[in-house]
Amino acid sequence: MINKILAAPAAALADVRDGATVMIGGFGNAGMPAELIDCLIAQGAKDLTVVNNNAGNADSGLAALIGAGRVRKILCSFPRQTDSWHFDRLYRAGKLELELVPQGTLAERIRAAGAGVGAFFTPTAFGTRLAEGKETRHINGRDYVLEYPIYADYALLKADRADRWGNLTYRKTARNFAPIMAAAAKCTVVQVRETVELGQIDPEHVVTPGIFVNRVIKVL
Amino acid sequence: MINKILAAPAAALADVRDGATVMIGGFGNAGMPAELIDCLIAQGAKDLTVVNNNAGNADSGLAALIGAGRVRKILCSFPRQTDSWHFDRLYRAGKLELELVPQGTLAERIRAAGAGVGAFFTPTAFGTRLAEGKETRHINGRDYVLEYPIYADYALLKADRADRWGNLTYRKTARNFAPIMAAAAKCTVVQVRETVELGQIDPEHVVTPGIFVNRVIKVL
Amino acid sequence: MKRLDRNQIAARVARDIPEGAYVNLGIGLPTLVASHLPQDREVIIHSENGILGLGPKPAPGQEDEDLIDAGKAPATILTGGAYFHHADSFAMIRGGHIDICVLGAFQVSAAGDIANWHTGEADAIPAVGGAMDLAAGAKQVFVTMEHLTKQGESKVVERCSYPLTGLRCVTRIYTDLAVIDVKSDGLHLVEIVAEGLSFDELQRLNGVALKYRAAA
Amino acid sequence: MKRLDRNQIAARVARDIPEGAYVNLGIGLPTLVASHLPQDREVIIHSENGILGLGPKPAPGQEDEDLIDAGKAPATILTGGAYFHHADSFAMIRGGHIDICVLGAFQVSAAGDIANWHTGEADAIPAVGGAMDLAAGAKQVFVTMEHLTKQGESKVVERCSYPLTGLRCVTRIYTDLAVIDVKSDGLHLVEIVAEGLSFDELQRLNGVALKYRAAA
Repeated sequence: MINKILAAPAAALADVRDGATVMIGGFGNAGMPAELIDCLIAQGAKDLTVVNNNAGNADSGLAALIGAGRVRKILCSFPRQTDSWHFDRLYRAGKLELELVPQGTLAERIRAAGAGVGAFFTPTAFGTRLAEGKETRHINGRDYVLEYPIYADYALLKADRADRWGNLTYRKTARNFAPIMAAAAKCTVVQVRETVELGQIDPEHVVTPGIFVNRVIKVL
Repeated sequence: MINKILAAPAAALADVRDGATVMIGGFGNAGMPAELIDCLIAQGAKDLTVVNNNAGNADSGLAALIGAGRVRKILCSFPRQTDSWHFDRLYRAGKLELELVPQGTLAERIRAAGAGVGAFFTPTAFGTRLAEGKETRHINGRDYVLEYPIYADYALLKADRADRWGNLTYRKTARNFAPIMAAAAKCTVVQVRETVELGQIDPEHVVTPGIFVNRVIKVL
Repeated sequence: MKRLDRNQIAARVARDIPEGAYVNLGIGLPTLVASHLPQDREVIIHSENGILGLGPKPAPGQEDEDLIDAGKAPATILTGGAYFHHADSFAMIRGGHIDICVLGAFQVSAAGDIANWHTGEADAIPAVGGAMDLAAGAKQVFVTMEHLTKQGESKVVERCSYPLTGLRCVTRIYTDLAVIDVKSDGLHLVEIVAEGLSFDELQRLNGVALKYRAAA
Repeated sequence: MKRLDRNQIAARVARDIPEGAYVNLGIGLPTLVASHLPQDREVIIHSENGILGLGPKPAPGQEDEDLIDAGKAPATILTGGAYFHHADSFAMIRGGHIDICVLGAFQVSAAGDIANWHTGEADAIPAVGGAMDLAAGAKQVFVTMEHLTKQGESKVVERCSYPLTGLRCVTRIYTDLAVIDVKSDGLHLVEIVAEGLSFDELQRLNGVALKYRAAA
């Protein structure tokens, strides 16, 4: 019997190795998998490359992971916030590499990884500093920049409900990057508010099918 | 007040011009917008380019449109079926141009049009006859073919429920190409089984948001 | 001369947003536009983080941490709204489905280039968010800004000196002094909005040449 | 020599599909694999037209025109299944999320090339469906076919003479005579399945050289 629901949260991330690329869901705090990030901090992996829209807020979650010195590089669209002091400090000290990616390009690059697209031409950022050095092309009257997929070893996500096959639903704007990150990572680990019996999620309402999910943890 | 629900089906397609590109939803008969196709036949536009997974079955729907000689070119993945005689006859007579596209490439090209992607590299069909003459590239250890978006003037779709903002849900595998075609066409026309009050579709369960829908017709 | 305040600029923008439009409002002044839309006009607001039909701020105590807007402030959703993921959300933007986006800016050029994401200072931590996607993707890009810097220099310029967000994308500029259309042949004054400001004085302040055809 | 029949080939494939696998079954013989999976083994079948958790054929009278499989036959969905649209469905395929796909073929080459979509006849109306996507995208591509043509020629060949569906993608071949792995150094016999067939005779029929290491 397939059962992706794990009993012990620690087991969910035991195999994360130093140098891994980890996608972390969430837009600000909505959809941020706080408990899984705490697990990752406790687990100890370092030299991580993190993919998230932001670079952490205040002292918990992603900010705590960054503050603990575990992150070598971050790919995000909006690192600078009023309470991104851990990021700011390490970035200014040259201890944290930043790859700044426009938000839609970030989303599409993640989607491309999960969808088997090798590269794509996007109009976003053409002619700007963020396209410097990138291949461009004029297609059908418009200028485009070539962008590549972002693959990950792990995706750490927060969803609302899951069944034992790993089918997921989300709550409101906590959905954000989770469905595309689930598909882009080799191992997708999800914390959920509620686990339900198979069949409790209507097949029409599944947002992330279990094919993209490896491990589920219920967080109380 | 926004109200995309039209009273008279004929009005839904009155402005289709000769030479238009028309996407038609459906995979076989599931999701095939039979009544809208009948409207299009009655409306009279010709020299159409049609995008559908197939090339019509038996004598109704898309097959009838083809049989009536209205289609100049068809983009599809699987034209040949036991009952595709209208297509077969016109194709063999040299009166119907065929662009054969692998099913996943067809879907991704339609998706690219709606998503503002100028072109993309796909591994599908590399080294085969269907990639002849196309640009290829070796990326990260793998070979890819460059493919371009398929844009349309109209999308004719069948959905299950719609509200006056054009939010849509589908039934089972009748969903197929409809959500991506809705986004790829300049004017998306949808026939539905049921129209409902705004708010009757849970925001979590909307499959095609109304932003992609222009006109809705209830078909009894 | 009496300049418009931020709410008056937002109200002036709101006047130009038609019934049924799909609109994305940037953070700051653009966000104010929502509260100036007429009650009887249905406009559907898109939020990059996955909402169509963004509603007003929630009442105190009604906040939901899973329901926020693109500025990460507590939000609501209107009846008829929809949730979706980030790739779908930016497909809407990049694919040209947003009728109007309203952005703030440091500078706008006569060609419609916009600079709004980076001051160009060497030690600044850069952050771009969805600005470049909106600039490149929306059918119309409206810019709201004060017309002049604190030093009195025009933010409407021949060429932007700040790093660009997007090229040739701005269609209309709303400032505390004027409303200006960006067209292929240059800048066209639509309306002077500051009371007591003459065309000649606006032209002097604006720097870049303004075309103007008085209503017949 | 007693060759396997179609159901026996399907049953042999089914043995190799592990619990929890995500599997796509092509039209024809591959479809038969589903009915040979052990009842106690959960395998999730993907259908290109937007199903994960494809179930058995519906009982007569229970057909639903909105619920069909990739072969357009009436279908059912298992408890725990999901529906999705075509771009998402082929993202699963192209993105390497399908563990195993089972395809029929006209020919398979020693390098793992597969030809299964076109006879190469000049006047044939071509049709490809999802075959090229599956060949390019699935983690493992299993091929089922009769080993020999009606003329007695091997369908396992040095180089395919029919138009290709995909290059270097087949991982295992199941025929009425044998199970053969395709590896970087050539073809490896896994098992002779036809009763009374010797390795030497199989080698002669197969044409292309087969490696074989008997179990220790």
